[in-house]
Amino acid sequence: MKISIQINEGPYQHQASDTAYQFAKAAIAKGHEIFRVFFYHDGVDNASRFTIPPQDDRNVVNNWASLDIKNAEGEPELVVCVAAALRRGMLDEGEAGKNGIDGNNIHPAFRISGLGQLIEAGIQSDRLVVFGD
Amino acid sequence: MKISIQINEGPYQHQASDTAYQFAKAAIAKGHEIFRVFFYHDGVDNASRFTIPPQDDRNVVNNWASLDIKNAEGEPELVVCVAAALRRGMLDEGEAGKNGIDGNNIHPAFRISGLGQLIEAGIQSDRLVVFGD
Amino acid sequence: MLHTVNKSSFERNSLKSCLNAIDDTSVILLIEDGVISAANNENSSMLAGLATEGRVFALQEDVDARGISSKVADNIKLVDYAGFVDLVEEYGTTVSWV
Amino acid sequence: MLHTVNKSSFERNSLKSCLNAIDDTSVILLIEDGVISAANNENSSMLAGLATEGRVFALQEDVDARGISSKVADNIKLVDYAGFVDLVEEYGTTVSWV
Amino acid sequence: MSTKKFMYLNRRAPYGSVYALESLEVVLIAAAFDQDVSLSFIDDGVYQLVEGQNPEGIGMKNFSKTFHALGDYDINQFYVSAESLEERGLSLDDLMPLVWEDEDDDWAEKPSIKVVSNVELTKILSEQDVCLSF
Amino acid sequence: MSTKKFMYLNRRAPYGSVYALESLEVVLIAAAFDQDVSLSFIDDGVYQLVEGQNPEGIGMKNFSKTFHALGDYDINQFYVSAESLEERGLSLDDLMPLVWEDEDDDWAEKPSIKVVSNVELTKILSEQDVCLSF
Repeated sequence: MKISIQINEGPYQHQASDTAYQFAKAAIAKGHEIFRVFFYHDGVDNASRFTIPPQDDRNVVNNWASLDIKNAEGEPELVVCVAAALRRGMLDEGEAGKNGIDGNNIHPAFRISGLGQLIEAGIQSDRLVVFGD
Repeated sequence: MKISIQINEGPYQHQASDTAYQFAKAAIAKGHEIFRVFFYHDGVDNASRFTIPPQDDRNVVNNWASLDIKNAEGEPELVVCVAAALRRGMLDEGEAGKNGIDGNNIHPAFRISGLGQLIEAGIQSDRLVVFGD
Repeated sequence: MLHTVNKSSFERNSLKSCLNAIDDTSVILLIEDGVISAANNENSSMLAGLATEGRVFALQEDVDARGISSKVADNIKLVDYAGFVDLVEEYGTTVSWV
Repeated sequence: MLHTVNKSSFERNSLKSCLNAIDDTSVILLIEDGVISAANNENSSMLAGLATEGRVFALQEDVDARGISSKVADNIKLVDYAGFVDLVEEYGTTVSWV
Repeated sequence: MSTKKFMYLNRRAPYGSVYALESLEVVLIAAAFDQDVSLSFIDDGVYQLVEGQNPEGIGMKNFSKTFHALGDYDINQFYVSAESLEERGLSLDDLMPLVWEDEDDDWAEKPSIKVVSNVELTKILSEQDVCLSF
Repeated sequence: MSTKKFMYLNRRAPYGSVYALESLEVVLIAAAFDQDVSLSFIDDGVYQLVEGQNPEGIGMKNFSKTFHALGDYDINQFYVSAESLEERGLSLDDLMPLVWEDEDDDWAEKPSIKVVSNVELTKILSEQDVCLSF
């Protein structure tokens, strides 16, 4: 089955991202395909390569990266909503350049794109599951 | 009166930071002193210099910076909790260097420090007001 | 004491919890989505007694934002941000029911 | 349909809202703080009917995290993350009461 | 692409959190995808449609006006919970008069908002292929 | 520095959100400041003290064990709402047996947790100088 996931909250503050990760891992283990994980609202903060959790705690960002969710073209299907990301200070190189910011913080296992990717995930997938607060 | 503020949520997702800003502005206008604003939990995300809101929306980070809240030594008293910040990908130059990250995102109107600064704010201020979700 | 409540009493239990912990000399200020509890509705009885005693305030700006200024129950006092600051000064320790 | 509820019925209205919108063939899965509603407590009656029909599930890992496995009401079925995936597959559209 | 039934489930008041605004941003994009789009407003979500919102004092923009534009994009199925309105002392008269023009009926202007009971909402929800929660 | 009465108000269940953990992190720091520290646990906050928490399956660490260390730092005023416990089908027996040693009583081991009524909690709260909400 093709499953997509929407995540509405950032790492650590709420359990949403942790639960979604455990769910995605279990789905993959059962042979399902994770078509796309779409990070919306504060969920965009799950894509920060600056994240440094305490050594005895889980690393939510690396957990997602470790699932290695990509499409047939090899692009990451961990997709961060661009509108939500910009207002929350999540930038890739392209957006940083366009906006004259010296720096960027999106982890390379993720990519920034538009809200259409969420709708498309709903259309293309057999199931869409939302995790939030 | 000396007033300190604790902010538990990031910008845009929840109204907490907006309300705290309006409250702080009103307090200053009435002649009170804002001793310290302490950003905790997701509140640390209010300090990102990467934040790019839509042009017709408020800029929560710049709003805080515009209040120019400093102590007698000229240091910012917009204080970001270091423990909360690191696990959420908020870094100043020092923390980035210590952790081998090439980049940082703390706005210069803010500074990173420890939780003791929150307790100290409670001790030194006449009032401590908490804004959260 | 000043108790602030920033969530709707329909969505969360924070107003109820605040009412369990408020003493005879303290007041409540409704802010953010908390102002929904200032409107006349099925939950109005929760605050009616304290409102009659003049101990319930609501933030005007948040009431206006939500378009419910014509619905605010009698006896609930509206304050602006400056009034919020005055309440913090006047009533001592602030307890936030976040 | 599969309805997921991730908040305590003491804190939020999401379980109540879910129960207002569930049809005769759908099931509920309690996750995260939602598992608090799986324990025997003053709110147990909210789910008792559906649980008797075998239509209420709770995520074992979240129950264990909160130390309430001995408190879970009879007739509530425990599933692990793999079981969560199976429920999503079996019951069609998922509605999340976040 | 196939056509699916998409439900946008809105349960939160506007301004206190961003969910209402960012839900609307998705709906605007959804208009381009030629799917069958419904919006439901239950619990405090009904406040998103209240007329006369003025968030100037809290420093935010009044995004509620955008709801008026959705009719032009064939997004005209707004289901509002009757019980949620009643509990909150609100009625249809308190909501924005959202309309759309029916191409198949000589462009007659018709209301987009339907106040429905929880029983009706349950039925509508059960027919959806995808439900996005905000 | 002067001594003030600090109340840490805990109303959320652990693990579903970070508030419980990050509240505990503040309390640990507070121990160094020689203030009068109380903790209250009301509503779902009482679950923070339940014995036998095991978050291994959700991929988190069991921070509840840290509560045992607080007695050594003279943080021993844990007020738990009796009504909140009862509503949730819980009693003192379900909570971790937190203790401290009383220097003034030949280091006798005493319980840190006091189950109190909402009326008592109201009085304790009214005596505080600073209240930090989590």
